[in-house]
Amino acid sequence: MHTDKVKHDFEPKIVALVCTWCTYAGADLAGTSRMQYPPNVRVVKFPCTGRIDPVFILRAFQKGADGVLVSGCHPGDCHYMAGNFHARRRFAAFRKLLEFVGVDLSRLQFSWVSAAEGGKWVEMVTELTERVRQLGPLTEFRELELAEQWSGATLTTPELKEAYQAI
Amino acid sequence: MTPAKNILNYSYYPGCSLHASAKEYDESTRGLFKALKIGLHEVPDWLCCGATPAHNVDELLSLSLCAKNLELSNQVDGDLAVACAACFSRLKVTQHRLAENEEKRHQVAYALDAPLALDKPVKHLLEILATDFGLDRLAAAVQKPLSGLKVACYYGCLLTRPPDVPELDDCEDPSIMERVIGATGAETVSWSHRMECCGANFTLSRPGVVLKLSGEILASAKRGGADCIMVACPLCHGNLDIRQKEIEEASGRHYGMPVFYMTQLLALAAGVSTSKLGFGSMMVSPVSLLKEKGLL
Amino acid sequence: MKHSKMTLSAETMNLGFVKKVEQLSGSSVRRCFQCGKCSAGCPMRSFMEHPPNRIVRLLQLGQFERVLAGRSIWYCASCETCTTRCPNKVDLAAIMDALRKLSWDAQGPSKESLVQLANRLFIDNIRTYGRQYEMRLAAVFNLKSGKLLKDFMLGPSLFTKGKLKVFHKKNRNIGEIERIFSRIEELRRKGEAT
Amino acid sequence: MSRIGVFVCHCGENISRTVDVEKVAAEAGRLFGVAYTCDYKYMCSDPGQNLLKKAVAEHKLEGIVVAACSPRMHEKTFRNAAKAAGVNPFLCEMANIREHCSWVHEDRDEATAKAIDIVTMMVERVKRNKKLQPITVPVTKKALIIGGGIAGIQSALDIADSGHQVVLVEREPSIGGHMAQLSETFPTLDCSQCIMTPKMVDVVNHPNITLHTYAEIEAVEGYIGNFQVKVRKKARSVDMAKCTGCGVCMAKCPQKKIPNSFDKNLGFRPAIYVPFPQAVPNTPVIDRENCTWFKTGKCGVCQKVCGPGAVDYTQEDEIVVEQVGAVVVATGFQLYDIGPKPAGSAIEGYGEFGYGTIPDVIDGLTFERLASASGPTGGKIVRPSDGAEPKSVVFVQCVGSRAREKGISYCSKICCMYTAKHTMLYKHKVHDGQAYVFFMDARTPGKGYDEFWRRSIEEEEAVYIRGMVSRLYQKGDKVVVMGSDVHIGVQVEIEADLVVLATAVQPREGADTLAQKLGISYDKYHFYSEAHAKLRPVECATAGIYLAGACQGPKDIPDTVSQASAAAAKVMTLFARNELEREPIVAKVNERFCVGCLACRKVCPYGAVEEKEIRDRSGNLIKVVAYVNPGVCGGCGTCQATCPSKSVELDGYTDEQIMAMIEAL
Ligand SMILES: Cc1cc2nc3c(=O)[nH]c(=O)nc-3n(C[C@H](O)[C@H](O)[C@H](O)COP(=O)(O)OP(=O)(O)OC[C@H]3O[C@@H](n4cnc5c(N)ncnc54)[C@H](O)[C@@H]3O)c2cc1C
Ligand SMILES: Cc1cc2nc3c(=O)[nH]c(=O)nc-3n(C[C@H](O)[C@H](O)[C@H](O)COP(=O)(O)OP(=O)(O)OC[C@H]3O[C@@H](n4cnc5c(N)ncnc54)[C@H](O)[C@@H]3O)c2cc1C
Ligand code: SF4
Ligand code: SF4
Ligand code: SF4
Ligand code: SF4
Ligand code: SF4
Ligand code: SF4
Ligand code: SF4
Ligand code: SF4
Repeated sequence: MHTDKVKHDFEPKIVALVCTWCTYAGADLAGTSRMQYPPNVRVVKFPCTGRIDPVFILRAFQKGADGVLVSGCHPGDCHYMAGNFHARRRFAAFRKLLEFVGVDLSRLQFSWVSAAEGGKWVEMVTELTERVRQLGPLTEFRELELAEQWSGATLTTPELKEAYQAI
Repeated sequence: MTPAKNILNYSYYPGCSLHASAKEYDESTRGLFKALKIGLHEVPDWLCCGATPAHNVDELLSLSLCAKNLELSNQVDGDLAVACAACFSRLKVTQHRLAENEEKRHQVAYALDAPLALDKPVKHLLEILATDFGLDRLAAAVQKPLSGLKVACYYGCLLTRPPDVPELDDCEDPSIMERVIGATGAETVSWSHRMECCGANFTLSRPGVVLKLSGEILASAKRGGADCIMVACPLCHGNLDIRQKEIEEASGRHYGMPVFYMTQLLALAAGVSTSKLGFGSMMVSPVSLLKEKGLL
Repeated sequence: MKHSKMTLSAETMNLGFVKKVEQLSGSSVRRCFQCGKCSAGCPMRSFMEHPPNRIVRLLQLGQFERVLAGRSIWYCASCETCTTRCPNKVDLAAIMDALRKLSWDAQGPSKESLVQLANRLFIDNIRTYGRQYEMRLAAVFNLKSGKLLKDFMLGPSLFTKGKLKVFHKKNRNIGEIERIFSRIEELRRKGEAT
Repeated sequence: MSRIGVFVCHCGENISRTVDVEKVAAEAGRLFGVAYTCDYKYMCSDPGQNLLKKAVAEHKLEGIVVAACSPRMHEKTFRNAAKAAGVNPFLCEMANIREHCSWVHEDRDEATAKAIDIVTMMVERVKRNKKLQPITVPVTKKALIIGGGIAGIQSALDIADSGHQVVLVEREPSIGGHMAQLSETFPTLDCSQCIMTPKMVDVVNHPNITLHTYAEIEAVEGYIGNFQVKVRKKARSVDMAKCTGCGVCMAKCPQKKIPNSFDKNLGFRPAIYVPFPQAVPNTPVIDRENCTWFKTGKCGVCQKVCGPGAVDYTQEDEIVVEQVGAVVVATGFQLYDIGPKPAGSAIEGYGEFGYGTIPDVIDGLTFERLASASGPTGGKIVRPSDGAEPKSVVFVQCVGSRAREKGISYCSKICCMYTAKHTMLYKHKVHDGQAYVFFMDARTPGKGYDEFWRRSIEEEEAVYIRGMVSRLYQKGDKVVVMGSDVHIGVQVEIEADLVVLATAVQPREGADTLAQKLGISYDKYHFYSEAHAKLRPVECATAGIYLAGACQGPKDIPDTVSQASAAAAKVMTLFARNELEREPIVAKVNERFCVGCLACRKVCPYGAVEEKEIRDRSGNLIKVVAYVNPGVCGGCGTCQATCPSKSVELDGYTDEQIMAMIEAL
């Protein structure tokens, strides 16, 4: 897979929060298969998506990430049986909050990439990078202090409050 | 100079059709074998093998008729050469069945009132040409290469089936016809209906069946890009050639597909005079095709 | 009959008939596991009311009336496709032969008279002439089947192409042929052959 | 921590072709806390490792980052090297600049920049890594086996033969399970009793096996290597130590007409009984519900006739406590009782088959008892209604199984085979009989299995009819079977003398309660769940608990025995060590902050979270907090992400470490 070397004005920073058993291994496979993808992604490894606290996502956006990818094992394949299931529930609630604080949800991608899906990893990263490139840098959010946004005090609707409780 | 001796010699069982509707098969076979210096000596007073109707309703009769013919063939030296695929199949099946079934062996021996003499090897002409004579020699004997002629080789159902009986070639994916005619430089096409049944059995009683089945075969050969069809059985020939016009009328499609006996084409390539090849007897005339290819 | 209820019991299953078919055909019917491959490739399937696999199935259940009642067995072209491809070496073509024989003997209740007529004439021809004379076969068939015009168009052109012989040589083995026929009949009379 | 060494690997040219390794090393050197950097051709080679060790010594390094291949490749290598050099292995991390960088990018500048970022993230992480010590837990080398069918017996013998102690707990008065009830077994048709009874005897004679029959699990506590199990030994009313097994009591007991459930109620037994003559142990029990003494206070015959004075009406249930290190669950299956729908059941009934009302409609196990030489009829196949020999027998497969809308969607796996076997056993015993089988598919995927099935058709002349039976009804002394042959497309009707239903295999009654005691999971049918369907098929997700036999899913004997031996092997692997050592990636609760909401307990897939009471010195309860049992915790971190007060942390993946990586961007 050869991407044309176009120099872009804006190179987004993508942070990938991945589980070690499936997606990290899938990204390794992309490497051993010598697939090519944009170099914008930085990988943070977790034992399980169950360990991924939504706060990490906020922090990443705040500290300069323009896009975040969260990826783990397919449902039913979790090395720890149910970690990814809990993660899924947590993230579903989290998306609402994220939208509330003003992050364009297309900057955040959840997906499943198994240890055998090197190709899917490449697709995910390429697509997200491209999408975020179109959206431009995420500036608004960066200046805000995490605590301000994250006290829960500003949540207006019961729905959002419930979501906040759930994560 | 001593007269050239035959390289090989065979006893010959032409079968009923070759003396009637398939006389061009008989003529071209004799012409070809003569040109190749293969001796062919007809078994005197052979009988009908019973073909499909006999075994259809009376296996014992069918076995007895074939056993009788095998016995008669011993009057002439050499393996038994058979041209008709149906006769070939019946004779082989008889050898096979009787070898494995003691009860039937007794019954047939009784019917013939003689000890059975079934051992003479029965060979289809294709086998003789491809194996005994050999493809190299066959290629060497070519005087008029058939290059440019696109041939669809049609095996029909009986030449290779059932599995361990004729032992002519792989029973589901044979290539012996292609190999033999390929030796003349002809181009063989690959097509889907090489081994589908033409409906031979129903020529008389249910022509509608024939029109349907043989029609599909012609259509397939056409799809495969063939100029003509080559057969090794008079029954197939009857359905594909003689009934071709009817098929065209019934289906509203034009084929104009000459149907050759394999020996007609081989003899043509071996330089046998075209007057001896019975092209005139074919219902779909091959003349314009052969002229177009520079073979006439 | 085809759709009527089937009652199975030792009495209603004519397993003796099945044994006879197995004996005549030299093929087991029990081996069939109803995969349907025979019917899948049968060129005559669309002409049959019982596809080949169902014929075997009916035999397994000893339902010979149902088998013989239909015209299916007479529409089998003996192409051997089924036998060749059966994963269990069920020799259906031979089973079809056996069924036709048994139906023929029973002056079967078959609906298919034309095929039977053609077969009969063919065999008569052998008995009389020792060989097949297509001209005569066709002529008599047309006469007997009442289809006078059938192949009328074909006849003359075949004739002019020299494909139909009107005269034929007497076969010196003709006496032997007759003896073969009668010895077979004798065997059957004595019950030593089916 | 401020003395970190960064080692950048070329991997021959695999990395250095696209990544400027020297620049990476130089940039890393600028990072705060990095005391040493270098680059080397092959870090994993011996010279590479030596270089690392030497650098640690020379530069007094306290943390290590190896920028090389994936940690999945060489993390162990370098952590061992670190350990050898005197650095805690968990202070050594790998920066993956090969799989995640040099191999997936072409542009040298971009790849180099990315590699620098990756190294920076790992340096920031390592600064916050803590020294972790492998966790060790002691192992009690004694196994508990629950269930004494062929599965439990096989596991028990294997473990006992390896020299370890085994406690086998069986609910019934005798071990043996279903296999003891079978007549002959597919695919070889060898007599079940003949191969089973020697094994049963081996169990009772084995010096390493303690057998508790007529006993149940009361409670289980603890974790891998350290379980405490309470076993309730039900009152037998017979002193096992005194009883000689002479059988006089059974012969004299006036209660003779109690249906024998071992024989599927085809025969009778007294109130003091052993379920079958070859029972192990061969000590009777008194069925108190049916014993005259217990009902009326009169009788006492057995006690009077018992020479050794073993009968003891005053015996009470006894609780035995066993300490074990591993548990094998082997509680087997039962056949679905296919009558009308039981009240409150999630599974529909099968009233259309008349099972329970028509006496000559029986299930497969009943047929086994009829065919068994040691069964109530001595192996003669007769109809329960009138004792006549059935001349036509209809077998119906897939009864209850594979009927999603009726409640069971799975295939019971063994019934195709045992039905084929039944047709054979029947034909062997009733030569002029005719067997018919209604089936939907023949599922015979075992070694020699399909051949076995075909034999029943081709040689034993069973008539197989593809199609489900619609209804059965009594007509005179016959059972009318209304079916259809879907190959022909006609209805089929058979008047049968006997109908045998191949009913669904289900887990044992009470499988769920036992699972709850053990803390293992089960599916919606109550079959126990294995940790991984393919790669850990005999382990439970709960460490130290293993599965064997039909309690995990329908299984025939070969499969059951393989699984039982596999479970035994797992137990022996565990027992090969005195202590368990595991990666210290486990969660720890900060008790000061924990509010005791136990949200973590709900999400923990391993059941590792327990309640812990915090008391002051005088024993007053201060609060309840969560406690993570390090022996059980799998290290997934779900609790940490869930905890609202952030009071639980996964070692090795603390918030601090991860935030540091994110902030290093
Ligand atoms: C009709 C029929 C015919 C069969 N024929 C064959 C055959 O021919 N060949 C073949 O390979 N397989 C056959 N099988 C399958 C075979 O019976 C099983 O594979 C085998 O019995 C499974 O053994 P198991 O030990 O897992 O279960 P089981 O035999 O059910 O044993 C389980 C044991 O655990 C005990 N138990 C249950 N719950 C508890 C508890 N809570 N506490 C303590 N103990 C408990 C039970 O009392 C029992 O003793 C047949 C099955 C049936 C129904
Ligand atoms: C198309 C297909 C799909 C499948 N899908 C699934 C599925 O979805 N789920 C599932 O559970 N199972 C599936 N299976 C089955 C699965 O592949 C097998 O169960 C499994 O691979 C068997 O493992 P094995 O180790 O016994 O044999 P193998 O995988 O064959 O391994 C045997 C090894 O031994 C080596 N070897 C052989 N002979 C020698 C020798 N003489 N000396 C030294 N080494 C030797 C071979 O090179 C090989 O590495 C599938 C199988 C196929 C064919
Ligand atoms: S192919 Fe053979 S096995 Fe299959 S249905 Fe036909 S006869 Fe039966
Ligand atoms: S032999 Fe008869 S039944 Fe068999 S495939 Fe041919 S036509 Fe059909
Ligand atoms: S440590 Fe990894 S990257 Fe370095 S040489 Fe070894 S395999 Fe290659
Ligand atoms: S309880 Fe007494 S009488 Fe009964 S078997 Fe034991 S020893 Fe014999
Ligand atoms: S006391 Fe009970 S068990 Fe004993 S003999 Fe009397 S009825 Fe039987
Ligand atoms: S094993 Fe056979 S009879 Fe049993 S449920 Fe499965 S398919 Fe039905
Ligand atoms: S979730 Fe947190 S606060 Fe609640 S019990 Fe668990 S550790 Fe304590
Ligand atoms: S880390 Fe996972 S396994 Fe360990 S206690 Fe927390 S949730 Fe349970």
